[in-house]
Amino acid sequence: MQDDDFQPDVLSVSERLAAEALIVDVDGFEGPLDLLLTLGRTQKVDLRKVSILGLAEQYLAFIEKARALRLELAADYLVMAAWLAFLKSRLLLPPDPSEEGPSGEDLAAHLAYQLERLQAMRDAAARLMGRDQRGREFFSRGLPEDVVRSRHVTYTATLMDLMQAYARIRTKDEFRPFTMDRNNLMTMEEALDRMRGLIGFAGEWSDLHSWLPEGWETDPVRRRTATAATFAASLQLVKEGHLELRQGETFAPIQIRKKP
Amino acid sequence: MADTEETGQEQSLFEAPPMGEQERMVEAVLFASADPVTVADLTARMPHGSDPAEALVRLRKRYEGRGVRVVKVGDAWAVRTAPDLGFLMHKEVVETRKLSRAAIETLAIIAYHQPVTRSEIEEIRGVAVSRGTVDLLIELEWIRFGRRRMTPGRPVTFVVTQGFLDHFGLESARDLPGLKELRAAGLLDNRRPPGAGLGEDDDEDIGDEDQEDLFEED
Amino acid sequence: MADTEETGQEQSLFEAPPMGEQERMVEAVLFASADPVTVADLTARMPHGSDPAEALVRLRKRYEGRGVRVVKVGDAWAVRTAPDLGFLMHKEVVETRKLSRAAIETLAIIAYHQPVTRSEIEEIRGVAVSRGTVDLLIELEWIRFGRRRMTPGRPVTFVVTQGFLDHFGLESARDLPGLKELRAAGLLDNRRPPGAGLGEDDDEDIGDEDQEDLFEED
Repeated sequence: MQDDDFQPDVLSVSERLAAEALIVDVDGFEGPLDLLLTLGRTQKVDLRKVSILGLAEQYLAFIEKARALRLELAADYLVMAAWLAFLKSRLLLPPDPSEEGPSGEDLAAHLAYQLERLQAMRDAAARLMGRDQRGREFFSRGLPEDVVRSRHVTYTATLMDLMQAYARIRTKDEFRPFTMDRNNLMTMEEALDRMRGLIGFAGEWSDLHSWLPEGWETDPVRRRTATAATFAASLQLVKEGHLELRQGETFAPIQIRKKP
Repeated sequence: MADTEETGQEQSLFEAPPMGEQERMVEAVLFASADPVTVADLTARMPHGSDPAEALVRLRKRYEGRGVRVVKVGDAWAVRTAPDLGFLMHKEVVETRKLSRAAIETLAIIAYHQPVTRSEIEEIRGVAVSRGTVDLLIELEWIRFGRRRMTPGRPVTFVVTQGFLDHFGLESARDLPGLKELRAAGLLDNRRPPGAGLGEDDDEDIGDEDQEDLFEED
Repeated sequence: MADTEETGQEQSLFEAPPMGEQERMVEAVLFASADPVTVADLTARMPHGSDPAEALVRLRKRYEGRGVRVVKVGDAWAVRTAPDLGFLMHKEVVETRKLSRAAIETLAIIAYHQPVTRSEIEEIRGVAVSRGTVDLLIELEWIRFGRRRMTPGRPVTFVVTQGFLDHFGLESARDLPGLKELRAAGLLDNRRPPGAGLGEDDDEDIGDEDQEDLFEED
């Protein structure tokens, strides 16, 4: 950009043009970090020595201008602006010993690190893409020799095929009525609905097991789930004051009756 | 690149590249071409003043007795495996077919849910699993029988094999990405029936316009 | 009984082919294949007792300075044309769509930081990894899923593939340009923002360990 330092207050013509170019370019930035990196480069120093305070001011000035020009800014730009304003105040004010958390210097150092790391990765990416590439600078055998045809058949599938197949099945699943899996499962809600309808007939003490729904008493899996659901439902009904529950001793049969 | 370009252009004004260099060029072109290459084609590609016919004679001599040879095919030239080594190519020659949808789905369910019984696979897929599908996957050595399930009937279970992990470049079946990750990677078609319930995926509303960003026009 | 005995003897008595012959075999197999071939694959295809690793060393030397070269790609080997002759090959160049900046940066971050999670990539780039970027890189077979990170949520990680190494002419991920300098400068550390939760530090440790695995082994 230009040689002298970026000064948000007194702008030369060229500086103002540069700043406007930046602002017009706002869509070209990949988020606040990218913008900060670009601003950092205008300071014309090694990224390690970049002035984070100066950078924060440049960024805030940028945001102000963008707002003045009524440019739509994504939320993360505003979040960054708020954070940089906070950082700026921390860097300017003497440290408050009673305050918790990392110091302004720590935060600034980390931001500088992030910028340097992003720049390093961009340079690395450029170097990578600048390498000789297969199919561009060097080539593999143009006519691989898959000689002798044997009737041997193999099947192939890629990891993508596999994952897509699984995703396909699972998305289908998401729309399936959940109860289809529950042939052998009774929920407490189901038992409760059933008990509420039957409760009027429970004038005398009767064994809880006699309250299991028909068809659920023989199969062990179904009996277990029905027993648990019915028991839980009767506890709920006791809590609601509709039912009484008793048991002679540990492991003795549990009996219920309608609360008189 | 810059070097050769310079060499190429400069040479064309003055003299052809040295024969050794021409030999290298012919060697590279014959190797990379999908079809046999004629002398005329070589002349057109190589720097002005080159003598590909002579380079071919030398290259052919150089490859005498080697594992590959420079051979004439009609009026063109190509690199071919030495005939006595044809037996080495045997392994390369297998007909590959894509796995059927039923097979890949069954395989995916086994990979994600192993150990899993046949009836569990059927429950997840919603259709019966044919015998041939399981047989094929076993024959490919991608699945094998696991321990029997300790439930009535003691059904056998299926698990994936080391061969499966090798084929799909996985360290372990647990490294397979979950649903959320599949969705995040864009592998999951998000089209839903209208009015379908809200799932765990509502955070993934990154628009499709991002896709456009992937390629720049050049 | 006598038969098996004989087979056993035959195996041990049968001498491996002379090294010159083994070199021819390796040459033939590498030339025939478009993709890199592993030493294990060579061993399986060559006669019992062969030493393809040694044959490869010799073959590589033989092709030094020629129009094609024997190159190492991860734990496999391939024949590739010399890069300085690329100018002869415009006929072979397949025009590929230009990758976006986002895709290129994501690829570089995965290569230099592998194994790396999606959220780490986002931390470095400062923006969300768009859907489709990862998808595209997987489709190009330049990246794949690596081991899950042993941190809460067990996020999947991404690593680069042999196809990536092949495409960019790298012997291994350790040969990435500038890797040592970047590491020495601390730019490949998984440094967390100051004041970040303690739990994240474990993450860092494991990440580094994995990275050692990937880069240091020989």
